[in-house]
Amino acid sequence: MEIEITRRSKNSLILANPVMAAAGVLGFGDAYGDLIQLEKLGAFITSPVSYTPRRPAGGARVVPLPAGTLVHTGLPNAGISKVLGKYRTLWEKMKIPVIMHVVGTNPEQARKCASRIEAEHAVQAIELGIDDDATPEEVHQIVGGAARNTEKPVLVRLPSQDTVVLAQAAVDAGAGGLVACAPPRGTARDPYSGKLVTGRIYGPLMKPMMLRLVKQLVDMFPEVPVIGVGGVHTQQDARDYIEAGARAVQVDSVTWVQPKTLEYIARDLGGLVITREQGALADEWHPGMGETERKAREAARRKLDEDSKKTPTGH
Amino acid sequence: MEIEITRRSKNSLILANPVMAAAGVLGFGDAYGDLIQLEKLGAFITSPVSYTPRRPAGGARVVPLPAGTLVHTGLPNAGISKVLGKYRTLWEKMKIPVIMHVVGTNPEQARKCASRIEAEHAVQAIELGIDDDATPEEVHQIVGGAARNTEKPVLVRLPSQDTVVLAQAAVDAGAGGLVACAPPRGTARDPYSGKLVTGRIYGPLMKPMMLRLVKQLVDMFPEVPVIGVGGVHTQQDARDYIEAGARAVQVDSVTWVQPKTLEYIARDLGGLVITREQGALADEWHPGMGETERKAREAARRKLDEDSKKTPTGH
Amino acid sequence: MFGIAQGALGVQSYEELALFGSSFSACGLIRKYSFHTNDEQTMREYTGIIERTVRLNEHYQHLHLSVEGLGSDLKPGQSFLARRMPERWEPYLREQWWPVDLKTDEVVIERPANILYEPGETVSLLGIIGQPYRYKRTLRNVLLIAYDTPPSPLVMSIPLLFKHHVSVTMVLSGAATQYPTNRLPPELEVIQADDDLGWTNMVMTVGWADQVFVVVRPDDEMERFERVWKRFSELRAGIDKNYLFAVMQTALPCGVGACLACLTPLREGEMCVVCTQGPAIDMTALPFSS
Amino acid sequence: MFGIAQGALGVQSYEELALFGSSFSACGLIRKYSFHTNDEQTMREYTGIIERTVRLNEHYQHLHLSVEGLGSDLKPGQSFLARRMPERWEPYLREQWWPVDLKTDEVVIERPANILYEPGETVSLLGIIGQPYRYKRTLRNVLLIAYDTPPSPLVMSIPLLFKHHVSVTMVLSGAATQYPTNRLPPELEVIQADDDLGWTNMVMTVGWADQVFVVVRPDDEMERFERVWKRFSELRAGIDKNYLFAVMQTALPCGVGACLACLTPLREGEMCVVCTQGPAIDMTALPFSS
Ligand SMILES: Cc1cc2nc3c(=O)[nH]c(=O)nc-3n(C[C@H](O)[C@H](O)[C@H](O)COP(=O)(O)OP(=O)(O)OC[C@H]3O[C@@H](n4cnc5c(N)ncnc54)[C@H](O)[C@@H]3O)c2cc1C
Ligand SMILES: Cc1cc2nc3c(=O)[nH]c(=O)nc-3n(C[C@H](O)[C@H](O)[C@H](O)COP(=O)(O)OP(=O)(O)OC[C@H]3O[C@@H](n4cnc5c(N)ncnc54)[C@H](O)[C@@H]3O)c2cc1C
Ligand SMILES: Cc1cc2nc3c(=O)[nH]c(=O)nc-3n(C[C@H](O)[C@H](O)[C@H](O)COP(=O)(O)O)c2cc1C
Ligand SMILES: Cc1cc2nc3c(=O)[nH]c(=O)nc-3n(C[C@H](O)[C@H](O)[C@H](O)COP(=O)(O)O)c2cc1C
Ligand code: FES
Ligand code: FES
Repeated sequence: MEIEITRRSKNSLILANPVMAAAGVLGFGDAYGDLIQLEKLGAFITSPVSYTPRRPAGGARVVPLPAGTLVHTGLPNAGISKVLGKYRTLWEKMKIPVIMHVVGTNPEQARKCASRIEAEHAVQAIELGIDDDATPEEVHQIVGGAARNTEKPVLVRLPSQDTVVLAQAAVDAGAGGLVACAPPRGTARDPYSGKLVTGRIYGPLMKPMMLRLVKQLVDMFPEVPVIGVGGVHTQQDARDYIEAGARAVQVDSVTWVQPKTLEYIARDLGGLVITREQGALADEWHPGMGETERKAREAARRKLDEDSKKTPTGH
Repeated sequence: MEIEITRRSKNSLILANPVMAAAGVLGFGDAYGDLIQLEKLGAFITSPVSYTPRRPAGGARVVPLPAGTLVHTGLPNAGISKVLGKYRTLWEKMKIPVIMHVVGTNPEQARKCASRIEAEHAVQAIELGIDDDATPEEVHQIVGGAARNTEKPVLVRLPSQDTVVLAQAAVDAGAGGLVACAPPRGTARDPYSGKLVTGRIYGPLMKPMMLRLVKQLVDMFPEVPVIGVGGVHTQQDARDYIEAGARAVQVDSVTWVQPKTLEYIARDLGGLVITREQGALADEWHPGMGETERKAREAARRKLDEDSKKTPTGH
Repeated sequence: MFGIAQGALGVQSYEELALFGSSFSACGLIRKYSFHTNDEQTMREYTGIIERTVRLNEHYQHLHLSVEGLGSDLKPGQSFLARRMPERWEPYLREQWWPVDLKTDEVVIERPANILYEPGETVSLLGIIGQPYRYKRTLRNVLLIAYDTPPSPLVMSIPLLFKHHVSVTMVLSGAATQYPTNRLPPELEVIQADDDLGWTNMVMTVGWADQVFVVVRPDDEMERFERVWKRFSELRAGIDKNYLFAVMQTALPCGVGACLACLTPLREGEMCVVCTQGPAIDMTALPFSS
Repeated sequence: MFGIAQGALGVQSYEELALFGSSFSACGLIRKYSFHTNDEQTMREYTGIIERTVRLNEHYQHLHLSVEGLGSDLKPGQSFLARRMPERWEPYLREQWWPVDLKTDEVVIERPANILYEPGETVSLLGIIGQPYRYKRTLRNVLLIAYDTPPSPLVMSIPLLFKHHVSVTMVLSGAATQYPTNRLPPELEVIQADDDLGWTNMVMTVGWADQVFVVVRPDDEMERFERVWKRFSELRAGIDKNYLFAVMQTALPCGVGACLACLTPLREGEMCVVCTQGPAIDMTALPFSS
């Protein structure tokens, strides 16, 4: 499988699998250890990195929601130099392309990060995260600045507000691909502290909105690869994005909830045909995987059998 | 309680309660019968009405989602004349203001509907529903056309995309108030037919997004009343909108799921202090209400007691 | 034993519909263009307590619910929109629960076996949803067909029909053959059809029936009903009104005629609000292309 | 009886931390600015089966989970991120489950009594989360404090401490007084404090303790820990390092150090990843205003 996820160029990025985790989901690459085998994914996208260090946001940063969650981190990171110093070796050893997610709130910083990445063998592409309140002019400036300072492809992750308008600006400024969309921002009341918290919303209900936007972008920019992201929780969700015309898919918060889901999705969209029942995936894919499902099924069956013994059969 | 939900004018709309149901939730006023006492609400908003009749959308129109649902009706209605003919008497007898929701996709039809409503004693205000793909110019034309043809206040219900830009156009064109927002559009796969269906997304996860937008609008247009709508499922959700600066709140899909929730919220925000446990609401408010909750509690208690007898107490 | 009120046959008979309008009305008691018939019965929220769960086979179970205040007003064709307590938002909308047996203040509901319900659990029931099936006064033979879906919406009518000396045949096709028929009255003739709604003696069964009620898998109801319609058209010279009924299982967000998501277009610009006027629609009124 | 591996006291002793960095490290084994310590132990997904549920009182219950492959590696301070099966999205994120007792391949979890768990249910457990509490080698007296929250994160340490002849006092304040202490070892001294963390003989209890571990209601952890800090500052001339520990119950979306939502700033620009380096943080490192 060869999937070109950026516009044709000498550095265009070609993946062997259309599935990756969204920026911030896997950290900088060592967090999940053996729980997720990164080389099964199409690419590794780093947590957001800025030119200068950023501290975490204060106060409550996680609010539980019905079938979802609000998370606000403040994009803490040590700054691009420190991050590269610490993780370069790990990334060089990775068997899949590394895409660095760069916080795209400041043209100057984005430009400097691009120059820095241009010189880094460990990183193959940039994903620029665009601020929700950015204007088309700002997007043009930020994306253009980054694109002019590196020959590596610059993917642009769009906010879910004004997506189409901002996509036009990004494409005009040289975006190598579009990532649609960042989780929408929202405000929710933290049930513990009673305070209103602003952050990003994650959950399966995000998918229908994002799927519709992806379709719009694909129709509008037939020549620009679009990566779909938002609310992917199952293989079918991922396939829906592909069917809508996305070249690839990013999986986000379900990875936190059920880490192995990410691998299941990658395996499925990577073209591995499921020939046996789900429990059998374990052996083919990742030792230990499928355990829980198999046991859950066994337990459920045991329980049903016991229940049927308990319940009277007479009418 | 007196809440002015439209800009100050000789016809400005003053409600006794800040809670209503969103357009389409209660139908044309007779659907819920005794299940919901409409006079406890601030106003009654009709299902969407167009100048000419509209047929329902074809195919699957309801897709279940995790903690939510997608609904696509196609805004079926018999056309404003027939609707008025059928429901005028019912609306005249209502003890609360009637706001007619007018499909605002066509300037000509919106203008004609406004003229028609101007002459109707049964209807006190218009809520214009703006299409998701409308441009600011279109919004200006549609809202302006309607506002010039009636002295009754014209509320404008904004889509959740490009909300701020479209709000500016609506305000400039004479909107008497803003309703934020219409449920976002999305695309989801119908699990029964396997087909992709486009429609509107309802569910509690919509609230954080809409709450944030309401706050933005309130800050931007301090002189224009804003009505908050989206994902209200509890009294606290409604209060959050008020705290964000909304003058009033519309409750939507939870009404279908649990009709009495609408009354609970109206009661709560209407200033009635809860002095006893929830089950006691029944008597004060609506005969029969609270039954289910009380029984649920009793059953749960009974169950726990039984369980504790069953489970061994030794360690 | 059924506690169905007298008059379910007869009083609600189909012929009476003519009283309500000059035009042919296929769906409930509506006249042309009149959306509403909710005045018929008051919609209520009932509290059900699951007293017993009985597993029928690996696919189906029965929930025995005690429902205070329900009385015995429920008739075949009618259902509830149910919501389990305590409040969870998944599933979000209420589910349509089909009763298969009724005693005073107790109702038996048919549900998939893979959902865990617990005795003692409380359920909120919005109802009563829909109109009773309307039988011909002269009814002698009824055919019930379940096509790739459990026959649950039809089951409650069986003992009632036998009580009125109507003979009943049930045809199960496709996935419906998983249905445990051993619990149905022994007088019932059960035909296991092939997957495409064919069975031996089809011409005879169809010819002999005075009325036919059909449920199909709700994945693409209209297409499936059209397939049924075509099958019947091949077998009979012409299909009369008041003979072949589509029992609709359209998704019902509100169940009371408010949201209009269940509005179904009929022939000649007519409309049917499935939740208040369904579930049974005369197939001659459905806008099939053929 | 506890099956905790030898070395939980001693090998993991706090003094050893100096080996890992020149600067003072308050949180896990980190050096300044180094985010990660996940190499310490492999994160796994375990399958737990609820074998038994025991209701302690109207507020609390114990779940007895058999967990294959868990062995006896779990130490006081460590926990799981749990998710009940089958898959539902409410609650969406995994919940932090605190073990209060451990045998080989069986673990006892403390949960609120108002959630229904069923014997036979399967639970997915992501773990092991966090670092064990680090006790002083010279430990004689330990004070455990639960302030408006159940003491669950502290309970597992009690028998272990007694086994090492450390005497243990537990202070329950506010909502924590609902906790059923009758199941705790009889040697444990339990003090029911007032709602604002006051009790008689406070000066003595605090002075006598060699180490103190505090859990607070997670509504506003930092403010509450600061209140505890102030109380202790009033009672002691100065608070030394390695004496007073905040046991954090920060929300943990991923539990493995990936999402950085649990990153907590310390003094002097240091950071603590609560999921991998917590739950215990030396309060002298917390950036209180006072
Ligand atoms: C843990 C994590 C998980 C992620 N998961 C996903 C995912 O699942 N899917 C996906 O598509 N993307 C994901 N990303 C990328 C992500 O969605 C956004 O780029 C990022 O999360 C922005 O939202 P925020 O609320 O976290 O940060 P925010 O802090 O809200 O965003 C930054 C903005 O806040 C202000 N700000 C806050 N703190 C500071 C500070 N210390 N210094 C300066 N300015 C500050 C700035 O003005 C800036 O504009 C993730 C990122 C992280 C860190
Ligand atoms: C049942 C119902 C419930 C509602 N609930 C809420 C609510 O909870 N909260 C709230 O804020 N608002 C509510 N509204 C208002 C509502 O959200 C929107 O105004 C409306 O639902 C638009 O979305 P739709 O998917 O239903 O219709 P759509 O059909 O998607 O919208 C109309 C568009 O579709 C096309 N179209 C489709 N069918 C036809 C046709 N027959 N003739 C011509 N054009 C057609 C037109 O091009 C038009 O632009 C509700 C409306 C209804 C009818
Ligand atoms: C949120 C945050 C995370 C950090 N993470 C790391 C890290 O992983 N590795 C590292 O070497 N430094 C890390 N640092 C340290 C910064 O690089 C530190 O602030 C910088 O070295 C000090 O220089 P300054 O004077 O520019 O702030 C982090 C800082 C912050 C604020
Ligand atoms: C979705 C829909 C709903 C309708 N509901 C009503 C109604 O409630 N009452 C009514 O009198 N007519 C109703 N009508 C009928 C229309 O008014 C009908 O189409 C019109 O009278 C015929 O005139 P026309 O030639 O303009 O279509 C409805 C029509 C449609 C398409
Ligand atoms: S289900 Fe809402 S109108 Fe029928
Ligand atoms: S919970 Fe995700 S980093 Fe700690």
